[in-house]
Amino acid sequence: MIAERTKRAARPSLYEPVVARIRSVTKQTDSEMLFDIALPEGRPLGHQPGQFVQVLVPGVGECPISICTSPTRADSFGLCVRRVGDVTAHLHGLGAGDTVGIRGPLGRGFNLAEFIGRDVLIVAGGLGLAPVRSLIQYILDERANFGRFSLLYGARNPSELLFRADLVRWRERKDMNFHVTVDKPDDDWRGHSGVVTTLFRELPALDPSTRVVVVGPPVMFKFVVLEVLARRIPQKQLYCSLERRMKCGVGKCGHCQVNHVYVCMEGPVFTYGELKAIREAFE
Amino acid sequence: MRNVTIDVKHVTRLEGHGNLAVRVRDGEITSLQLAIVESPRFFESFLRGRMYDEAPHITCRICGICSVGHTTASVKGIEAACGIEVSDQTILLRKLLFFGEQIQSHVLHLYFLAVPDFLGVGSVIPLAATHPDVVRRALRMKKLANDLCAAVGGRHIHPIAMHVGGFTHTPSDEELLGLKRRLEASRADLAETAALFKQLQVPALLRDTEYVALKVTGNGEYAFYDGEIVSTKDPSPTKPADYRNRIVESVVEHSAAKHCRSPQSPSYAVGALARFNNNHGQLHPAARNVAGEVGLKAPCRNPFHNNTAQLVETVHCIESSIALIDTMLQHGLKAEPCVRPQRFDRGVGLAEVPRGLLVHEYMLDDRGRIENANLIIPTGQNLANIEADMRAIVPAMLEAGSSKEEITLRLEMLIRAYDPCISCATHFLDIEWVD
Amino acid sequence: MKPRIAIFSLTGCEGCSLAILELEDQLLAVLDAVEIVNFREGMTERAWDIDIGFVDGAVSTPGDEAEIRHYRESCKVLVAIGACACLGGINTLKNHQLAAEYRGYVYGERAAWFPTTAARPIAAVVKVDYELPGCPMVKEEFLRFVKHLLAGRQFRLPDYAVCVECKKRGNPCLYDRGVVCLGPMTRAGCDAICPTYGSKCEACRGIVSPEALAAAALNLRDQYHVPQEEVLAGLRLYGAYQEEKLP
Amino acid sequence: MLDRVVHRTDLSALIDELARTRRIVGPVKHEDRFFYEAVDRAGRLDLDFTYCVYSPKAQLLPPKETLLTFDRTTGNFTCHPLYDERPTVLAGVHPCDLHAIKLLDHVFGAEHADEQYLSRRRHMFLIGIDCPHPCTAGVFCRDMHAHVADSGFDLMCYPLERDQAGRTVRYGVQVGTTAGQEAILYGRVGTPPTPEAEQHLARYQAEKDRAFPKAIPVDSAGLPGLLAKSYDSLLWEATARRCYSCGSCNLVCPTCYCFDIHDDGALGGNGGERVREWDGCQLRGFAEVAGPHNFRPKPGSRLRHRVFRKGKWILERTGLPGCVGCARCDRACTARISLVDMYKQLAEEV
Ligand SMILES: Cc1cc2nc3c(=O)[nH]c(=O)nc-3n(C[C@H](O)[C@H](O)[C@H](O)COP(=O)(O)OP(=O)(O)OC[C@H]3O[C@@H](n4cnc5c(N)ncnc54)[C@H](O)[C@@H]3O)c2cc1C
Ligand code: SF4
Ligand code: SF4
Ligand code: SF4
Repeated sequence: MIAERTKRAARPSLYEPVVARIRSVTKQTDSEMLFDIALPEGRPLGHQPGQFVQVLVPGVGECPISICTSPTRADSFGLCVRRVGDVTAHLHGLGAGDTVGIRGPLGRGFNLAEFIGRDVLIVAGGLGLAPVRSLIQYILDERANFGRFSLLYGARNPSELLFRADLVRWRERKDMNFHVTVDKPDDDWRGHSGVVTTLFRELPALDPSTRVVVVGPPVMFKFVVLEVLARRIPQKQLYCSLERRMKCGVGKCGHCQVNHVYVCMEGPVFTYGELKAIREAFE
Repeated sequence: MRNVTIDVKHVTRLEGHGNLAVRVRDGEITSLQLAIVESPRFFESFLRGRMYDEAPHITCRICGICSVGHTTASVKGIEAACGIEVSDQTILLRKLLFFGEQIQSHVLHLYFLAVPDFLGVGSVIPLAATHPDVVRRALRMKKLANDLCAAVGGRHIHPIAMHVGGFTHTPSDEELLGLKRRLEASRADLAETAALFKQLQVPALLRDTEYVALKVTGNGEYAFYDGEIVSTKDPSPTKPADYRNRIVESVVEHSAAKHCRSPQSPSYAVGALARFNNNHGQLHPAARNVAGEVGLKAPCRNPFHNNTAQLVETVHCIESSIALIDTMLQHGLKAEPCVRPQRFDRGVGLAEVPRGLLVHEYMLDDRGRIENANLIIPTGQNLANIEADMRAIVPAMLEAGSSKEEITLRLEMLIRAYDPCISCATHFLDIEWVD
Repeated sequence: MKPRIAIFSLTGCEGCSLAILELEDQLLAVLDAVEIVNFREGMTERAWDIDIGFVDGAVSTPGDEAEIRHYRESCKVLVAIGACACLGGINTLKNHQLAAEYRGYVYGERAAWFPTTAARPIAAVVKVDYELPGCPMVKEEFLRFVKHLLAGRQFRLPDYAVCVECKKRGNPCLYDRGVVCLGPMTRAGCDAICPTYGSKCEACRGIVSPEALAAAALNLRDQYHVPQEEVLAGLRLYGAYQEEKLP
Repeated sequence: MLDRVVHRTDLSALIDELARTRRIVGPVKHEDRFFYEAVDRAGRLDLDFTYCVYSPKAQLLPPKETLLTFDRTTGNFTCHPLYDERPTVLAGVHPCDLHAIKLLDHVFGAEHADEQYLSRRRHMFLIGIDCPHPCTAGVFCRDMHAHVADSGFDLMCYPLERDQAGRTVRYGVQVGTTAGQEAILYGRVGTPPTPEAEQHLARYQAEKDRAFPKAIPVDSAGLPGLLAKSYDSLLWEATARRCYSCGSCNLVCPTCYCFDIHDDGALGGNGGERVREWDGCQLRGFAEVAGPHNFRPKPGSRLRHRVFRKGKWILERTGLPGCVGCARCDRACTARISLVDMYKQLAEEV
């Protein structure tokens, strides 16, 4: 395209992805697939729970996807991708053995130091379970380092539940307090129904030092925050994850800027206290 | 074979839509029509009320292939109506743009629309597989012509930079030099094209025809941009403003389209062959050489040789473009503001566009709005003549025992030889097909 | 299997079909990637089992209407190409005159011999899957469209104004010379070709957004003192006129 | 402090000398406007230019560039980044634009360094030209403290003396980098500064100080405070009624660096490229994501976003002003929406 003379520079381009191989693809729902991806030579990704990567399908484009596995697990990492547009649709067309480009890990994940030694409550709605799954796995893998651990998960209907194998395992665990609900149950659904806030009834009283994570669609977010604040949890202990358009993923292209912050740099994880200063986040 | 019925709906490889219908009963042609089914466009109507300087932009939308030609005739007509004298530089640029279109259109017609007939295929597309070098050469020549138009006018289809009174853009010296080099290199392609056409069997048809074209009298150049109306039957020149003395638009019983005749003939022909027949002496020597090589001699009355004349004109246009660019480089081009109108009145603009003589006539009101417009398109002028040719071909071929398919193909080839640009048709009638 | 392509023309100058042939450099690659099965202007063969049909020209006669319905039935994907097919184009100028007047002017007493209707974009008659506007269609955009389709990517028109392309090309702005250009309210994709060649944008690719049109109405009147009828005349040229959307 | 005094022909000779191994880019006049353009010799430049319609941003962050090419074979692919490392001398940069380049350097050089930008930047030799008076009406560079620059250049030229035609004939040159130092020494141009020349410069600077008026009610340090109080002003929505969302203000701005990245695959075959192109926060789709959901759907909120970025957020994030007061945005806006006007109105509101 450009007639300019170009050559390779000594330093690598930040836009050059690592070519990574898909090890397996598992269908989650009609619109979500779980990808297990390995970097060359089994190199670890070196991420923190809550961070994301930029996934490139060459010829189609790139998009940000949260890492949905814990760094404590295996020599690969997971991405749970919902099919909404070009890149995600093409990702869904790929299979084991295919390659994608990976840039990352990017962004600021959960500040684990803040969580260690405390009670943790995670509330996830819909696809929001994907970004927090890395934290869930981390806590379960390092269970002794955390206090009481509760997880509330809501989906619109049973067919939209993600990570079903996990759900079964989590339910069986004695060291966590796990509840799941669906807004619209079908005939086979035996579990809880109703919006996710109704699960708060199942929770024991929260210790004021509890770290709370809320990730899900905006409406759900608002009502869950009300429940949490009503239980006198300080705003700086309440965590959430923002989604915005992203191109570079490293604070340059400007797309993810919300007021003074770049979601890709200061986020995607924010405390509710931080978020309140970002007025546009609520507009 | 005494009874023949030929119906071709939407003759292909034409600009625009045309239907062909021939009825022969007991060896006599009972009806023969080339009907234009192109939707009526009403350009002359909707020009009314628009500002004078919009006319070129509106009328170039009459036809995608000859949009430069329409723009040229239109700016000339409007300028005549406004008392505008454009600069020498503007005229140079216009001519270069005009040559670009002439080359583009002729190459398109020769290679994409005519050659497939001669090589017995339905289109240029299979040629990409069987004759890739031919197709590549055609594309190369077309692209050169396109780039020539783009450098001067911004683009070939509906040029941008050409306005009433001048240009809003001038090509750079680098662009001109680059084009000149490519034009010179294209001589090889021209030679190959001539060689190809020498091999092709051109059907014979001789019929006494009047050929009408513009002519620049004296030692002037081969007429495209300038000139007065002459013909092979009446060589005395007629000024553009008096075009109605030479072109009589009339309604013909059997056809729903307006036909044209001249004071001398019930039908006449315009186009490359008409120009060649009237102006061959003013061709560039290289073009005359090629005419000699392919055996085209004036006066030539075989309409199938219109293609050959196009080839000869392509050579002329390439050589003339090189000369024009030299002049431009010598004098240097500079940005000039467009010349403003002096008055608003009546004006006629004529140009020899690829398919022949084009007439744009405008009447402006005192605020510069268009009150009346009359546009006469080459294809409209040729229609009556095409039909006359067909009336000569059919009996002769029947006599020779040709099949219906052969006759149909020959008639289609004839229509395509005239390169009719039916979408140009500003006032053809849309007729319901009656069997 | 290569997609089977057709190119059709209704009321228009066929410049858009011609623009496809003007892809010269890429034409062979396009012909390699698709199979053209119906293109009256360029070939004799005709087929009616079509994956993607491109149509230039507006619907302006009952005959056009029948044709476009037939095309719609024959094509899996129908693409309007050019201002005429997308906006009605220059043909719509007649819509602003009385039918009796424009017909009589050209055809006199015989006006009644042929039928004509208001010129309309083809989407006014049948469902259109994609539009590639412009007068003529932008051949580079056509190529981008074909590439997207072949790669299974969704094609989107630029949703920003011509000024963006003007800026990227580093053009001097015509407003700076006192020329009122329609670029700020017109959908980009033409690479700002008109301003690049010193001519004002005439909105042949249509209005980019209702907000831009509203802003134009305010700005041209208050900042540039252009009379409303002149703004309308400008927007009518290629059918970008959208009376109902003007504030 | 001056390092050298050169005649205008010396400066040309110096540029031509530099150009033996570099391209030359600088202001060229077209009709009555100046544009940065590549030329073959310094003589084609007009270093007495007023302002360039477009900022030098395009020389460092081109409107469109290929970041990577890729090659796809079944189930596998490889990527090759591309860099533009052509040595270039960018001659004729006013102080405001030098400040803007500093900001770009900071943004692209910070954490996650952008090698495509930096490699171009590293190969660029910058010759600043100081402005004795505002280049045109409406600028507010003084308020943004960007009308003078004491760094960010290889060489800085102060136009000390003019001839009758108004052309600068003598420049006082200040060296900013070792590359600048080497160029001066190697080129052996001009003469060492005399005390007289230093006095000349002092006089020049005093005159310049008087020539640049205050144009907005606050300066760059006061803007964040003013804007903080104006987040909910109705001015944004009111002004934005005229806004076309055409993005011209973004694209001409020397400190607007937002971009889009997209893929362009080849027709047939497995090749293709990832392309970076200018983008702008005023464009409607800037914050739109799949869904489709637009995080900034209203022209008013986009306008506010731009002004806050320019006046507050960039400064707070980087410590460098996000706007240098060149007023290119004001001039480019065909709706005549003006930062200067908005700042004045906001100051009246509070
Ligand atoms: C930090 C972060 C984490 C995410 N994690 C996940 C995840 O774990 N699973 C998942 O399914 N989705 C996730 N998303 C959303 C996902 O990035 C979008 O669904 C995806 O970009 C859509 O791209 P597309 O090409 O398929 O859609 P298109 O609509 O074709 O997108 C066009 C372009 O717009 C941009 N874009 C569109 N939507 C978004 C969006 N929501 N966010 C950012 N850019 C967008 C992209 O650049 C994309 O290339 C995340 C987004 C962010 C910002
Ligand atoms: S010339 Fe027209 S399209 Fe270009 S920037 Fe100016 S207003 Fe916009
Ligand atoms: S915001 Fe306007 S004044 Fe400030 S640097 Fe950008 S273009 Fe110049
Ligand atoms: S240049 Fe003016 S009209 Fe265009 S986006 Fe900027 S403020 Fe709006």
